[in-house]
Amino acid sequence: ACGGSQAPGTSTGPGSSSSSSSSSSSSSGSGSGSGSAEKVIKIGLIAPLTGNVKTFGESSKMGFELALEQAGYKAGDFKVEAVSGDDKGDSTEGVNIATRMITQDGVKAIIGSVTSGVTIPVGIVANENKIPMITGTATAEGVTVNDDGSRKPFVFRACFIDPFQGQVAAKFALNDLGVKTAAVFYDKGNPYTVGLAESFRAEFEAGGGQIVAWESYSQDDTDFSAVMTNVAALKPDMLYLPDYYNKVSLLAKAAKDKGLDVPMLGGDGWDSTDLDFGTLDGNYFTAHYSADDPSPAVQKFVKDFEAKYGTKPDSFAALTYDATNIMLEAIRIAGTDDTDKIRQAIQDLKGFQAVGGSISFDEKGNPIKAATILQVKADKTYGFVTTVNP
Amino acid sequence: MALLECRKVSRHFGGLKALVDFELTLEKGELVGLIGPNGAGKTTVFNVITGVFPPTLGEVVLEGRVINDRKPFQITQMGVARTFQNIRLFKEMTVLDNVRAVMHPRCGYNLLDSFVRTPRFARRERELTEEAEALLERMNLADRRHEKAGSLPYGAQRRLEIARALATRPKLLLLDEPAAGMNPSEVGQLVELIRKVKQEFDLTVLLIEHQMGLVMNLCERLVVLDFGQIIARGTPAEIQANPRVLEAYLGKAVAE
Amino acid sequence: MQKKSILSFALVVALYVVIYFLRRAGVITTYWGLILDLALITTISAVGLSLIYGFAGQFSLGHAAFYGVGAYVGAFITKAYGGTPLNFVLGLIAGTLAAALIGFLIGLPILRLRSDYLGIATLGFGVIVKVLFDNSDKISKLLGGSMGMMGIPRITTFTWVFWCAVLVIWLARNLINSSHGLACISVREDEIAADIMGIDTTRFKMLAFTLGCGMAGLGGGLYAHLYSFLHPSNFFFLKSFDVLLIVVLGGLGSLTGTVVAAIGVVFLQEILRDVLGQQFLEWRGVVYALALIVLMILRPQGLMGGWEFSLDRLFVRRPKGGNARGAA
Amino acid sequence: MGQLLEQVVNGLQLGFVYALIAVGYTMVYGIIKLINFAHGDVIMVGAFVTFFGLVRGIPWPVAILVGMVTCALLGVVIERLAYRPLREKGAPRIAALITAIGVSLFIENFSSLRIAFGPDYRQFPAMIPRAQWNLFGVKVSSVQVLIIVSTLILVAILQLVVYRTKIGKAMRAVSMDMDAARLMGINVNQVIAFTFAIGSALAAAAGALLAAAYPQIWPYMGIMPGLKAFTAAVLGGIGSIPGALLGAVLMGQAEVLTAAYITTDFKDAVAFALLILVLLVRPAGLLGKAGPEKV
Amino acid sequence: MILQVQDLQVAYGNIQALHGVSLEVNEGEIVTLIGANGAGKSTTLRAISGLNRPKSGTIRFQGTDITRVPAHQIVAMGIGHVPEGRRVFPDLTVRENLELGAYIARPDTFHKNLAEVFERFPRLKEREFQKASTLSGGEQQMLALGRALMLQPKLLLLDEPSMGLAPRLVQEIFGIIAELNKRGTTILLVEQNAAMALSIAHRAYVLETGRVVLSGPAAELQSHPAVREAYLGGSGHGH
Ligand SMILES: Nc1ncnc2c1ncn2[C@@H]1O[C@H](COP(=O)(O)OP(=O)(O)OP(=O)(O)O)[C@@H](O)[C@H]1O
Ligand SMILES: Nc1ncnc2c1ncn2[C@@H]1O[C@H](COP(=O)(O)OP(=O)(O)OP(=O)(O)O)[C@@H](O)[C@H]1O
Ligand SMILES: CC(C)C[C@H](N)C(=O)O
Ligand SMILES: [Mg+2]
Ligand SMILES: [Mg+2]
Repeated sequence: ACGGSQAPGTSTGPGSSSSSSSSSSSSSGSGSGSGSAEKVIKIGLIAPLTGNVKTFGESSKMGFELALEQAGYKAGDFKVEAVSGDDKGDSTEGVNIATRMITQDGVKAIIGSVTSGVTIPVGIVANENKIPMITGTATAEGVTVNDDGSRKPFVFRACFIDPFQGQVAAKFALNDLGVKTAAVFYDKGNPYTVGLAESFRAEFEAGGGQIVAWESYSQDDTDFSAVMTNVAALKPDMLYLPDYYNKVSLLAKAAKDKGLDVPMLGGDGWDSTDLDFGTLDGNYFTAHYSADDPSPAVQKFVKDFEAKYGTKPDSFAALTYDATNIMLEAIRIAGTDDTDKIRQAIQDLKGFQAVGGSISFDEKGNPIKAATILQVKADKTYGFVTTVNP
Repeated sequence: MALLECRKVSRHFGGLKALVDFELTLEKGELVGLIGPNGAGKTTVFNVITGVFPPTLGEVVLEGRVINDRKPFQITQMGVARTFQNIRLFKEMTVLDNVRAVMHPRCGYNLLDSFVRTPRFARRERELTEEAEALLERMNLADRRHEKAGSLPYGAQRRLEIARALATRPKLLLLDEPAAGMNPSEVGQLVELIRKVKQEFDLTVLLIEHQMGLVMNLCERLVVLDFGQIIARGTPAEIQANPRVLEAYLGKAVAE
Repeated sequence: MQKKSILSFALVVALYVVIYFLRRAGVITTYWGLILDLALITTISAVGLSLIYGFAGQFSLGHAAFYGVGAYVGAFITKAYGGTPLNFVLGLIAGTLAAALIGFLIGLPILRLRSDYLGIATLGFGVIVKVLFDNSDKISKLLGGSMGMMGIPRITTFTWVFWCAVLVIWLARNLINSSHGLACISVREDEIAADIMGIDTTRFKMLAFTLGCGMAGLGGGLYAHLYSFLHPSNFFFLKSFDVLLIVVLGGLGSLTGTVVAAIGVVFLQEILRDVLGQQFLEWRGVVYALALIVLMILRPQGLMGGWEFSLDRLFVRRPKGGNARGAA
Repeated sequence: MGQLLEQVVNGLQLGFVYALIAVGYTMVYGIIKLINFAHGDVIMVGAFVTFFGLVRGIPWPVAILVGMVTCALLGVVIERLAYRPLREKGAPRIAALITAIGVSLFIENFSSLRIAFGPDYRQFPAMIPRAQWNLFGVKVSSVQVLIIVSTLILVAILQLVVYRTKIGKAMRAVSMDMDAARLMGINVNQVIAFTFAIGSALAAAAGALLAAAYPQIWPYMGIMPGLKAFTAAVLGGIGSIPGALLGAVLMGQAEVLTAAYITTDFKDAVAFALLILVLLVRPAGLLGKAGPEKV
Repeated sequence: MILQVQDLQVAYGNIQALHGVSLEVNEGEIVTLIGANGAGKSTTLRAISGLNRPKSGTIRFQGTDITRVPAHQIVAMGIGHVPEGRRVFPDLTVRENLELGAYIARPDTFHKNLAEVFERFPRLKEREFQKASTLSGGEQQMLALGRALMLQPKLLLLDEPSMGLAPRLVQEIFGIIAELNKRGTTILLVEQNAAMALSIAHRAYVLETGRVVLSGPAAELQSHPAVREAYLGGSGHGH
């Protein structure tokens, strides 16, 4: 009916907008082999740099910048220009900034965003505009696939998809901790924790365990006294707390307050210097890597990160660091800024050595990589327990 | 049939009996004054008649119909209009809009007409505006019609309250201290105005006032309240001579 | 009269054509075009609140909930039955009606409350609605619950947004400039006096509230089909404040002000990205907040006061002087 | 039964934290009819200041006191810079409300900057040794006792200040009629500043207790408790201190009992539904006096 | 001279209410300010007591310039103001209202002053612990007066003390004013009831649209034809 003008990205092809608006002189011509050092490619970071999840965004940005710095702002023949954009943790702003980067700033690759709620719509925009995108941390299934199960070919992620971690945790609980009953707490507004919780339950029950409490809460909750009182009465053998360090710390304290002194198990969200190490001393979580891992990728990352920022990296930083490196590598392999070729290069990566282990991508854009199990120590370190392959 | 009848109307506030067995019959065309000391229950009478709150006991009857449980706007639409002791204009609206707003119940078009601006809408709007302007002209407010009501001087605000009341096309007009805060010469003008308006609009008027000059001049008969009870009725002359009224209300020297 | 209307209409069409071609030609980039669309959608919703609060004086802090209802209902229809233009229109209408109906049903009991009490009650209603959105997957998997709703067809275009905004503004203007509108305003000014002067205050509060909520619903429907993803957090109670501050910033009782402020606030957030650059990006929220405070202190009556842009009478009518009393 | 009582105690813990926030809200509202949306953020600042004190090894009562003094100053500064100019211009009430929203956004965003508190979630150290007692079969923790006792003491002091002191009488006078209060020789600005100071100091104490109960702080931590506490104040009848206490306790019970016996998902919905129902029956809250307006 | 107002200009937003008002009050006098509605009488009083900030002009009280002094300090200097519409604190008791009247007084004088007020207004004593909002109009007016007297002001500004009162109370209030003055309080009285006001005042000013148009001894003005015509209801004007 009404032939309106462009919705975000519908009519702007990959090359067309940048050739008119981007300042880059070499934006077209895929393998034209002209001056080698002159070619510039812009990579955008989308993250919550303001708003109430700013802390996650900041960590991600650290990982992003460290990766670029280590690469000397180069990807193969390309000079890399970084653009960062703030999504405030809000999906509307995420779409706005993504549209801006793609159609106005001439960004050819996107790293981000951080939370699934923002990354899903950002991924849609990137995919429609044929701009490859890798998120470090958005774990929801819907990030890389549509509702109908079809793939968004341009969207990838560097983190586990949720189910894997849950399975690993469940197996660990049954086999290594030897527990029979578990209570599960999850944030029903956060696809990440839902995913982990559900896969844990499936695996745990399949292995003969019993879930005695299945409790949800929402992102704004800080008072868990009521549920913990109920759960304590059920006397579970363990708690599964697949949320980020902030919530987990509160949950763990509330549990101890109610006399629930049982093993706790969690996911990669625990990996942060702000975790309540004292309360969680001795408990376990599934992680992407262990800082003790002698692999050069890990050692380089941990050392450089501490040198640059003076703090230990958390999982947000590590994953976004990996995402950025994967993108840089793909650009190098593609040797062009033809976004479709870059996308293909990511998809075809085999055994890329990242902090999170050796990475390849499955047909849904999710990394196939191993999980590590770590134990929390009161002295703010983690003890390596084991590695589990998919 | 009387226009208005209050039959043994009482109103209590908690333990306070603000009005007790109040009886009043107003015939069409009368101009009656309601006087009494502060807190005697005069404004309460108005509030009960206009439905601000229902009487605790008794009945208010308008043209033969009991209106105890009607809402204020329904009673007004049945033909009772009033002014307020503490002026209650629509302050941020213009003088003209104050009058136009209360004409709404007889605007004669529906929402759809106003959305799509039908010819009927245009015609009625024009007619209503003309009517409102004529009314303002009548009340000496025409030249201020585009000013905000709140910025008018006090006296003009009192006149606007009367204009607004008239715009509802009342049969019965209730005036609560219309001359409060006016000086004697303004009061004189007000007396004339009330007389003329009553004539022109064929009104019955019940008014509350403390300025005896106005009351004695204007009213055909008076009802005197004290502590919620009627202590006297009669012509101005009778009331002025009533020792009980002198004692409770007027004091030694009756207003000059 | 007639001639003026035709002239206004011609101007609006001209505006549309100009923007349309500027966008086609790329002078207005895709990005700024998107922001413009968002600004107009925000305008639609804000005009709704302007009717409710600016004109009828009913303090509502639950506007985002109605916006959300429109968004979810509209999105559900196109997602479930396919994103055809017909379904889109049906979705918009259904979203609008649903928001209006819910507004009507909730308004019936709570519009009896006054000022801040009403505000808190509507805010509470907004919180309840968000809880429902969070659990909407229990009604239909398509709605996504707290995971968010994906896969909404992207159908909203500038043309849709523009003409819906024009329609809404036109309806609001016509309402305000009628006896019905005057009755609404009189309720804002003094509800008791209006009642005693023969105005059925309940009816007009309901009218403004229902219409205003419907407009929020329309805006929500357009939003859903522009951004193609919905999440309950988009309709968190703080989002209601965003609309409220637009209405106040524009000047209560001024449609012009509402429109200007809606567009201004949306653009300000984006322009700050340019102004602050990469380095000071994280100051965006700080600067925005400061701008808000300073603006309010400098212009407590709002940008436009009670002033209204009008073609018919190009003279400036500025009825607001100093306001009568302090904050007491 | 024991478990129900324990849940009730959980609810009291939550309710009493709300109460302390709510009285601050209600005081400011009572005097200038402003919903001071920045109040929740003052809570956050109070919690952070206390936190910095605690990690530097300052004894907890002193740390809280420092937080209270800091926030009292903050409250006065906010009042002076953001609200007083509006009052002196005779601005409409809503302008102050929007400014309050602006102030709230400002504090949140500014605090999130690295040069201020930073955006991180921080673990709040335990102020008092964790202990648990069995009172008539109900488990009660030391933190719960701390919260309930300190709230009761602070609210009692406040009630005394408002109803038994000269400045309290001045506060009530200002709340009823600012101009008339001026004519009594009351320095209205000073009284309002004092009110903000007290309200903000209480907010700081509430922030510290909130953090003691739910030991984590971050720049946006004040939003939800602030909103809930204001709602509690409305529920109890805004402007009334006992009302705020009552409303807060009810709100805490509504949330906790819903979470315990229905589902956590609906605890906010139930709490706000309760509010709406109460307002429909008592439009000015439980202890608020509406009184038909005199015409 | 206790009070001297010179060329006072006051505006509310864009509306200028006073266009240069000058007036003087001598120690021990009753001076009355009369004028039509909206002439600016209340505005003048509000400017004197510091409630409204003048655009220009000066106000001197006992020789001190108080033009820009905040209201609460002006009260402390000895100017009491009974505002238009009484403005008692509705939710406070009669006694609390009176206590607030003595807010800045020396505590040791409180009981003496309270006793004096109760002596002058026995009705207030009867209603000492009743909320002010439950008083009748006349009682509220007495309370407003009593509240202002708690400070023993040197100059008392009275804004339409007779408004809305029953005739009997009007007489009573005027009696009180005259008596206060006899006991030494200087009074600046604004009244609509010009006849009454002129009958107790020493001197008078007539205000029209923000300007002083006439002034002189009260007795003189009482017989001034313009005043008779405009403010005393003439004698037999027939419209
Ligand atoms: N809504 C109400 N709630 C409680 N008491 C009320 C209410 N309305 C009036 N009253 C009380 O009822 C009594 C009569 O009041 P009313 O206003 O009718 O007096 P009035 O005769 O109009 O006095 P005035 O001449 O001073 O206006 C007073 O004691 C008043 O305080
Ligand atoms: N708060 C206000 N805002 C705007 N204009 C005002 C305000 N107060 C008074 N005015 C205007 O200032 C002028 C003088 O008012 P003022 O109240 O001083 O008159 P007055 O002589 O006391 O009249 P009255 O006899 O009605 O009390 C009037 O035109 C009035 O409309
Ligand atoms: C910051 C976290 C809440 C991000 C989470 N992994 C997500 O997918 O949303
Ligand atoms: Mg009365
Ligand atoms: Mg006056």
